[in-house]
Amino acid sequence: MPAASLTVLYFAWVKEKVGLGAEAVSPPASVATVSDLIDWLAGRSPGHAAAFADRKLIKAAVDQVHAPLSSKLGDAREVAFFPPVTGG
Amino acid sequence: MPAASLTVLYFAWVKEKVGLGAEAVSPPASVATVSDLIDWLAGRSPGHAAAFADRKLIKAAVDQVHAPLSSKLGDAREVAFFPPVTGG
Amino acid sequence: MATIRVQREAFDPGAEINGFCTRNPTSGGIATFIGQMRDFRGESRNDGEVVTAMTLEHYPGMAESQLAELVKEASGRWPLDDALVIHRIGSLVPGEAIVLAAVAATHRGDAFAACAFLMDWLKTRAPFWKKEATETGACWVEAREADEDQAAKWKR
Amino acid sequence: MATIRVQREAFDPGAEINGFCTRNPTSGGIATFIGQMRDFRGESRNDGEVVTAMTLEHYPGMAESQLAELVKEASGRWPLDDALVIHRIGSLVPGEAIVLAAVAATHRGDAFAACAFLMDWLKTRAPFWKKEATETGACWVEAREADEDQAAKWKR
Repeated sequence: MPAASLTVLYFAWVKEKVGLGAEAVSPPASVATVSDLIDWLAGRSPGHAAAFADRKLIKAAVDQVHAPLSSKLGDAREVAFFPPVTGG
Repeated sequence: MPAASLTVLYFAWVKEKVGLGAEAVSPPASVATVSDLIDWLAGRSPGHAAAFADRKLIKAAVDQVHAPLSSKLGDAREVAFFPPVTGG
Repeated sequence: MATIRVQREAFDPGAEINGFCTRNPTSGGIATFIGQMRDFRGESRNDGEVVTAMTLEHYPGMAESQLAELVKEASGRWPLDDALVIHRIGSLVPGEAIVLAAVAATHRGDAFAACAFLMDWLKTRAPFWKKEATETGACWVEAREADEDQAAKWKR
Repeated sequence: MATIRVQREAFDPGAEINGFCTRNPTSGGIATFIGQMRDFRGESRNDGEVVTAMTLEHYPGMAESQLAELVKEASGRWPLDDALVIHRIGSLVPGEAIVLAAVAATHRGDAFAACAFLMDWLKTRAPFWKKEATETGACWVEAREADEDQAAKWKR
């Protein structure tokens, strides 16, 4: 079974460190949670590793809804990573 | 000793019942508090009596500062009577 | 700091707020409140009588000094950059602004609290009285007990 | 009801507030908040670096849906007549409005509470990120712990 394609988005300094704003990835079936996805993404490049070095600073959204890093990915189609928001 | 002259002001329905907005009065020395002044003013006309019939509805200011009816008049120069305020 | 105006002329809330913002460019947060004249009496348009006009009476001198007093009290309670209160008197028609309160501060929490405080105290302490005209006659608006409760909340 | 706008163009807070008032003539109370871009970093102009420009990044789609979600939550908590939230993205210069929140209600207590709630939740939930440019370079603004505390106040 081919791994499903997932859109991963990065914002603010996470985007700057990763070096791109979006990528389509196909993580292995063992990647079940947002946290697993971070572990897996961190291995893709030194930029990814730098962005995810301190995950206390990382927030995530699954299909555009805020999600704790422990959230299951399920059949998510879009996962975003970003620092705590600073709008308003 | 002649009684000191005091300006008494009326607002809103108190003014309408009394029939005038301001008057200069010279209450006797026995009028020591705002409450005493109400008693004394109430005897001046049927309009005054009607205005002060239910003093639970009456608020007062002495020299433009809110004052409970028990306040001493002291050397006040201006006393105002009005219903609870409804601005804003 | 602080501007207090009691005036017969209608005012433009948006223009006043823009002017206030421009005068306070270094304030991160501006909280404002606009009280509008409604065209009905009571809680909703359905159960209230239609109000066609309003007259606002005030105690000249004390109205201004009480508003200044409220602003002074607010400034003592919260770190504010500036405050503005405009209150209409005389004849108003539905849709017109009766009152505008604006507060500028570094932090939005202070701006919100001070603006709400100003309005709560204004409602129970500033000597203004509303008379509403309806088809069946004119009637002085009665003070709301809820206003006393809201003002009491800030006592200390 | 409710208007949510996320836009690159500058907006006129006063004109927006006047339009909001006009659209809600039967609302007795309109509470608003304007967040302005300051020209310094930190708590005061004296101890902070001069900020010359700001860039606001957002998460397209989620920014709008989160703002709509906040307004929906506010409407469930307080009886509101209408709400408006405008948030800038892209490049801003000092003095410009970053955000406007406006709430219309029959009672001012509801309008104030809902407006403060909207801002507190917006600050911690709406996906926007500020980057400030100073003479020494550009820097992402860090989230303030106080914002988390203020947002937590509304949890239930």
